[in-house]
Amino acid sequence: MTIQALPALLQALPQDADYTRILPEIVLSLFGMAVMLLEPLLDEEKGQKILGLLALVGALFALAATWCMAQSPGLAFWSMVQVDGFSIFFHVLIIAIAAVVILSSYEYMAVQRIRGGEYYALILFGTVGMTLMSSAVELVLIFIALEISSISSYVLAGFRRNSASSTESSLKYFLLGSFATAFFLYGVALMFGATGATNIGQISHVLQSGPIPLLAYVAVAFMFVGLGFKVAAAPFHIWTPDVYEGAPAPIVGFMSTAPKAAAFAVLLRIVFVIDVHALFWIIWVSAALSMTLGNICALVQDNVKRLLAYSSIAHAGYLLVAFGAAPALGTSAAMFYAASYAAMNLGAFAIVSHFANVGERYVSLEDYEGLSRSSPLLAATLTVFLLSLIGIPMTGGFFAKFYVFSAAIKANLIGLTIIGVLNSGIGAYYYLRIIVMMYMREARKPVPATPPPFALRIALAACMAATLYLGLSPNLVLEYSQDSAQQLVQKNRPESPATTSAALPHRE
Amino acid sequence: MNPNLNLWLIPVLPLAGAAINGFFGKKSSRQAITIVALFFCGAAFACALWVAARFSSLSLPYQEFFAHWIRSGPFSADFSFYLDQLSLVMLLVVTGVGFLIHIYSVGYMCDDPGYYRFFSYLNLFMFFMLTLVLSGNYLQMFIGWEGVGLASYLLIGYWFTKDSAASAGKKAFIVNRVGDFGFLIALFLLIKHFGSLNFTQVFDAVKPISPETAGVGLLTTIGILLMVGACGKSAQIPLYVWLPDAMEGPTPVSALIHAATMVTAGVYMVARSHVIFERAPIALTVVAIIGTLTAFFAATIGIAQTDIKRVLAYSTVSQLGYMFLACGVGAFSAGIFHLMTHAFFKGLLFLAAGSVIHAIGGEQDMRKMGGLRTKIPWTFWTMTAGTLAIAGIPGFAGFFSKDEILWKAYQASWAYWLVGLITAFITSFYMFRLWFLTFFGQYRGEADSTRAVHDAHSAHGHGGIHESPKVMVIPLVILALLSVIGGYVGVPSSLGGNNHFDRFLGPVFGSTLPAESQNPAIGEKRTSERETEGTEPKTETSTELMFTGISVLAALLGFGLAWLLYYRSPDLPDRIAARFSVAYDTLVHKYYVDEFYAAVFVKPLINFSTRILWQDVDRKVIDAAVDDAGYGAEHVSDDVRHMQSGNIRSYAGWVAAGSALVIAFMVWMGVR
Amino acid sequence: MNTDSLSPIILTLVTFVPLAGAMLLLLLPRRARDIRVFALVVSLLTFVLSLHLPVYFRQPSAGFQFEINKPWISAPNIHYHMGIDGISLWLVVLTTFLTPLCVLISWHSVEERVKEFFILLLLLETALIGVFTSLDLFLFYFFWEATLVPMALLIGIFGHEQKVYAAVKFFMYTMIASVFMLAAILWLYAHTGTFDFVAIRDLITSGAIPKFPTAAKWLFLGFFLAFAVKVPLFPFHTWLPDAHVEAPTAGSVLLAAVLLKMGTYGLLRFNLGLFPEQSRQNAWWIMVLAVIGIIYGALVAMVQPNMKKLIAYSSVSHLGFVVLGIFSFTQAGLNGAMFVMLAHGISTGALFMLAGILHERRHTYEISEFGGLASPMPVYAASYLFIVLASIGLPLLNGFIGEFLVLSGAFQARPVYAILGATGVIWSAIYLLWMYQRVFFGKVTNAVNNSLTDLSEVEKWAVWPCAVAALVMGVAPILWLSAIDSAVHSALTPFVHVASRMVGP
Amino acid sequence: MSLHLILFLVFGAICVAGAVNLLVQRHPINSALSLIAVMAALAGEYLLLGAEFVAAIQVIVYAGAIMVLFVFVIMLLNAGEEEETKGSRVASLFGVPGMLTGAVLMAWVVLRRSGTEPVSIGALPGHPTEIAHLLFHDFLLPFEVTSVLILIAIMGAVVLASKPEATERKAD
Amino acid sequence: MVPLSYYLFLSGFLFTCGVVGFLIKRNIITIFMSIELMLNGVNLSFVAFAAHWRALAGQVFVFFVMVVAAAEAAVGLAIIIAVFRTRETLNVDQVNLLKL
Repeated sequence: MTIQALPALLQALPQDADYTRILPEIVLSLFGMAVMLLEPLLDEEKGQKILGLLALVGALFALAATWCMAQSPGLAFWSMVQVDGFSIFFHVLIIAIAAVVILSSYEYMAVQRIRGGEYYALILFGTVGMTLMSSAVELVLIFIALEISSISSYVLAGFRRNSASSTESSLKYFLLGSFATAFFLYGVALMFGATGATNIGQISHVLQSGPIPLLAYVAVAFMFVGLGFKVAAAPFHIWTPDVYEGAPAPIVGFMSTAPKAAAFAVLLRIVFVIDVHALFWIIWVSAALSMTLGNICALVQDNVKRLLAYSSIAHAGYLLVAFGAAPALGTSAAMFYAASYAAMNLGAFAIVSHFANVGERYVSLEDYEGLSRSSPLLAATLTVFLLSLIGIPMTGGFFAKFYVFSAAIKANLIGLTIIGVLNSGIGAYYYLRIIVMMYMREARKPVPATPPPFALRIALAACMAATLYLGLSPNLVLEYSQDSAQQLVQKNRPESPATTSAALPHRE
Repeated sequence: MNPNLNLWLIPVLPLAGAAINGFFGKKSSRQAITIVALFFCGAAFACALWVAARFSSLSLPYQEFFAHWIRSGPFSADFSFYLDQLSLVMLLVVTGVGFLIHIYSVGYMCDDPGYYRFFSYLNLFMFFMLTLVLSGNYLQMFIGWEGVGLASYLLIGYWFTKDSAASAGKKAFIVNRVGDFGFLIALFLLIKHFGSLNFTQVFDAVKPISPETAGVGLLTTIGILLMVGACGKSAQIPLYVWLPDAMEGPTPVSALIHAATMVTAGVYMVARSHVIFERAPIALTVVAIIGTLTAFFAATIGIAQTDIKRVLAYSTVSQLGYMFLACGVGAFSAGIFHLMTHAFFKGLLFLAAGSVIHAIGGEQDMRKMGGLRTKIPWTFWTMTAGTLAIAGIPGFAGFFSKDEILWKAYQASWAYWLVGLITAFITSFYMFRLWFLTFFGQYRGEADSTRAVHDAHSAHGHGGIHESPKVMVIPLVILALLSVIGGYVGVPSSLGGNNHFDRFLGPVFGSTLPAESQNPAIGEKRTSERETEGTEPKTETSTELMFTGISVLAALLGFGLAWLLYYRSPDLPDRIAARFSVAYDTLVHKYYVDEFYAAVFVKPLINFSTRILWQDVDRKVIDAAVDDAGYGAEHVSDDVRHMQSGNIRSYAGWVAAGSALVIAFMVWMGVR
Repeated sequence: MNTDSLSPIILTLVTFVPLAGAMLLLLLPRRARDIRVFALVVSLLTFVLSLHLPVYFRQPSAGFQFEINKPWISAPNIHYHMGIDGISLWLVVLTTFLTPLCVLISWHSVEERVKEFFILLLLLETALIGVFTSLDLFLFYFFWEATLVPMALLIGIFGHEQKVYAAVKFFMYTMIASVFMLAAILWLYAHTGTFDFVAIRDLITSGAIPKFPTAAKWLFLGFFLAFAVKVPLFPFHTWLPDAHVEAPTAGSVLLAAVLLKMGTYGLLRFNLGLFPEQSRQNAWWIMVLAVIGIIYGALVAMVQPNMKKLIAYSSVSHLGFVVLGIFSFTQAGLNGAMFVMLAHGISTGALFMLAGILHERRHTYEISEFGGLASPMPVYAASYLFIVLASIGLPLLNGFIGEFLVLSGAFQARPVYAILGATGVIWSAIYLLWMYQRVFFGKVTNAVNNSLTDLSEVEKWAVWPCAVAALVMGVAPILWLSAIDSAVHSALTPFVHVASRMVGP
Repeated sequence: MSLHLILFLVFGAICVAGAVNLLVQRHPINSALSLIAVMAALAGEYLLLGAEFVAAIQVIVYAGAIMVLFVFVIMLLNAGEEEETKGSRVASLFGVPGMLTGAVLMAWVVLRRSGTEPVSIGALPGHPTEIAHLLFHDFLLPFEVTSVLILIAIMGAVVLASKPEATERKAD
Repeated sequence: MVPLSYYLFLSGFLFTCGVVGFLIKRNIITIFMSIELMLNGVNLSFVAFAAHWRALAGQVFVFFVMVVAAAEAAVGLAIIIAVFRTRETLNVDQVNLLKL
């Protein structure tokens, strides 16, 4: 290189702003590495807490970094990532989830006697992948990020490696996940083939500037299979119950919220930015199927984790309903839903993991009998989360559902809305079963109930606060999600200002 | 224009008494209770007398508004009071007889533990009855109407530990409700078509309507429905069944409610609605027929009863039939006249019967009485007066009123008259039967009345047969006097009187029909009545006299037969009963009407409700459908979750199949 | 507006004072007595506050009063819009009136988990008042669903043997039905951009909503289904007996007295208010169901061996009257329906209290277990009789006024229905008096019953206010009717032509 | 028929044969060897498409490193011939036919696709410099992020494959 | 010259073989190899399209896929080892503890 080439080279180097725009990821990675490096140096027993604390601090710093990131919206690294309201929203959400999971893992790790250096590091690294998914606008990066989040999840699912069920869940997750990833990848390849581009913006531009090639349809189909798998939408939901049942409880809380939120973020970009109308009916059917199958199967489950797994399928279905709606409304509804689902589901799983005890022995419904007596406050807290999952007013779950269905009805999706509301009615039953067990039955066998430790209390308080906040005063979050949804939809399609609801293929 | 009479005081006074006794009676002394009860009832009577004294100076009908009750849009029903000749008569009868019976009760109930309760109920009854009588609209009348039913329920079931009493009370209430159903529908019709329930407004609206002669018109429907209500309250066919059972109540109650006042409410109501009935000849005919039939059937049942109170009860039903017959033929004033005299003599008979029962320690079966003439002379003599009055022996109150009814009935149709006449004969017969069985012959009861009886008298300190205390005898005497002289206020002109009573009520029942559209039948009668008042043709008078003779003859025949069977040869009745066992059994079992109702209405209804509605429809169909939906969902759930076989390859198979579908659909979309 | 300074916030206060009380209760130590007293104070305070409403209610006005309308959530245009008219006014007062009584009746009967019980009770009160005061459809649905949880928990935790089944059935049944209403509400929002009841009503009246004529039929049904289950109208009633039998006394009281009224209130406010045309078209079969409900409920009640079930089925019958009245579209019918709601609230509430008192002593509701109770418990028997009489519609007590008006209104509209419905007058006497006879009359057959104690002071304080209310409502219904009348009049304005068409011969 | 096509067909045939053999073989080692054959042949196809650098990496990384890992694990676990178990009807009833349908559809789509023009060796500037430019400039971020991925993979492999410690075993 | 569609056919064939292998093979390791086969098929598409569009991005993508495949292989085989340790089997049909 000559000296003359230096200015050009300097220009070719990433700018400060580029780094700012991935600051949270950098922070997370650094802390992840710090945890990893620190682990061998610390005492086995006492070190756990310090590592966890470090990870938590990392997550909190990442949140702060997100704030920094939010100050400079725009593209970075040559159109690899885009910082906009949408990605900020998901950054905050995912990092917050990670923080809560870390908090609720302290006790779990101690009780299960799992050494935690890699555990916390994996959570942080996984978070990097997920946050990147939400801000990436390049399929390559999306793919890598997706893999980061997936692989860390595979490992985390198998973290109780002595337990047959945990390793099995890990294996199932891994095999099927890779299987689905291959589909996604094939979709990407076909999309590349159809448009010659791997950047979402470019793809969108190409597709909208002319007739959409047939290959693009197929490509979207493949990508949908991959992402549908990640978000556990029917008929690609089938792995969920097994994996959730076997995986460590806090990790299930994590898996059912953060990677899902990230995958939904990607799906939102693909559906609404690339804007393939043809997906409409697939989403319709998938949403209806997810809701119905999830709810129906959950009715007779006796394992709480499995039950919540099915419920998460159903919730994915509700969320998918938003995808059928008009872009701006649908996106904001989906964002809001993801957030409130995260709050309530994390809370529920935090309590489940607390009760699970050594070797996850107490996870069947029977074990929840009479819990309201032995630990009333925890039972009450869990009840609030369950009510939120049912969708009872004053909780975030109610609002989320309400908002999604409201968006759907606005798009005239009456059939889907009816299916949805009916499902939310039916779905109440199995959540109610847990409440019934806790409040309306007396314990028949002794289930050890210890008071929750401080960290878990913080985690629960955070989830509770979020659930109630979203249920009582959702204004701020709603407005934010609406603004960012508006940005997302508008910015990428300056040439088609009209919303697509009119252009959508024949809706009811 | 009119002075303010404060009529509201009259019903409210007994109410206050009821409230005071009801709330504080439990802890008060008996004396205090007595004073309160008698004072408030007596005060009401005094007020009534005061009103009667000022009556002549009023312009009638006198109306008094008290307060709004219900208002809904244009419709309104108020607490208002309405006073005319008819209500004055009722007012005096109710308060007067009521007061007497209150006095009587003090003696009769003196040992009952629920003394305060009894007087509270009794006062409550007075309140409702007076409300009924004085009300200025149908709805307020309905308050009283239902209220007396309530009081009746409470008093019949006064000895609630006795199952039969409790059942009887319930039966009375429910049967009355059946009647009220008709009443209510009538009220709805009135509201719908006249927009009001006020007597004046309704009648003013009805007056221009010409009589309906054919078909079931509006007024006919209203009339018949009102009659249904009256049937319930006044124990007419087919709703009379409750009254005999009501004898489970204490005897003063039977006298007051189930003889003198409440049961006549139906008659009062029909008379009050005469403006409507006059325009609904079919409804009137229905009233007359029901009245006639009831009079006859009840009387026949009375022949075979052995319970002294039951005989009187059937007699009451029968006499009420007379009153309806009178109303049915348009002789409303005759009906009211009979109502009044009946209140006197039937009240007397019941009280006397109570005295008898009191005397022999609670026994009510006449077969176990006999020869009481000398032991309880006051009771005997007063009872005799009552019996003579009801049997229609000339000179006694019942004679005049019954005779008038029969005469008016004849003018409408000879059939009414004939049945009425036979009834009169039977009445005379069973009343004298009662008289002979109770007071003559040998005492057939156990010498020592130690047996447990249901009256409160079981704990009665004084054993042996004894005359009642003065407090009971005095009302008896007063009523006996009234039974003797009460009829002279309305001596028909044919018998030399000038029928003050009829004239007094004249302004109320005077023809309201528009002259040009008079119903021939009623019109004629009206004409004849008017003639009767003035210079009546000789022939009419002589015919009337002849009929009077015939009815007197019938009464005497009845007496004779009773004398023959129950005094002269007391074993004869048994033989007759054996000979005609079917007929006799039928009579003893009251034509099996109760059994019929039980078999046709009560049991099937309960079975239907239990088996079909509850067990089948509710549980096996509706609820099962709900539950099955739940179970169905669980079944589906159980099936569907087999998708989750646990096998990774199967899962991959689902994913592959699903993606094939997605791809296929997308290809189709792309091609399209 | 000549009201005092409290008026603008009074509805907020009345609605949320119980909630605040519940929150404070959460912090109170678990001493049962303190908790009871506190709950009583809170509920009484609410009652006193709620009295502000009728006192300052401007009688002739038919519009909404004490309105408060503040934006709550901007994005879906949700307002914190509350207000009452003559229809909701009394339902609010009914709720606040009954809650202290519920506290009292639970004074001794709830011994375990006292804190939870009263928290749930107060939460329920807030939700119930909210239902009646909301004028924003979203807010309405919000409170509507919010009533479910405390009620289900009250049944499920404090209930009897089959409590879980009953609680779940109650919850699921009403939940599934009400989601249809949610769908309908969402449709309205999607096509009007507002949740405001008044605004939507005006838009509908002016015909400004596109596609409304085609959708209205389904919207009507959506609302109707939710309300019909809540009422409960035949054949959606089977959750009621189960829920009632298993619920604790206070739960039964509020369930019968107020929760069911949510359904009829909804029918009146929303089905009639928003869809007059559809209401008219569907009235005939709804009235048929109502009449079936009246007769069927009564007949089934008659043969129930269980006292609480009997009362529960009697509710089905009584609520049939309400629906009959509402869908007669006559002034009298609607006035009567409103009045039956209130009267039924008082008298059936009291009946459940009385049944609960018996249960507290004998732990059973089986009628055959009792007999002759009038001897050991005279005051109780007298109170019971009084309430029974109110319930069977004795004039001068509250039941009569409403039934009479309903039936006369229905008679003006459809005589045959009214005649059939009027047989309810007979049935109610039969089943209640029969039950009364079996329980109270006769000799004491079951020796245990001899030692039963009469009403305690606390129980008297719980029951007697109901009796007094029943009497006052029966004697001076005008106090209630005057406010109801004008509200009903304006509710009926869209139906004037309907009514005039129907009144003919 | 050009040489190009012949080479394509030859490599393609090896690919197809290898893939089919992978399915047919019962012993995992045989399958692994078939896979290696497929990968090697694919490297040839990449060459034909002018992607020399990719071809090289394919051989080194894929056929070399990754497959060695496979073989190593097969050896480690001493995996024998697979048993015939009737595990899944769904896979054979729905999965396979479904996938085959999908494949046919795909083939049809590819056939329908217009504007396919032939390409040949060297037709594309696949020079490492240019690839490097892309990789370290345009795709810098994904490239760097890959390090996180690899870190996770290492960590995960260590965590999962290491022998559980005594304390953990006790806990379960 | 070779038409693009030939490459795509070959790529599709490999992908399909991978899927079918996943569905029919019993040995976990073989199944995993089937996934690798699928990825290889995808890679061929990438390279072919890269040639078609004259865009090197496709080739770069292949590198990333390879890295991912390597990472997956590492983790996947570790998981397989862990499963084998707890189950003593590599038959996928016998790894069905979690179901229904």
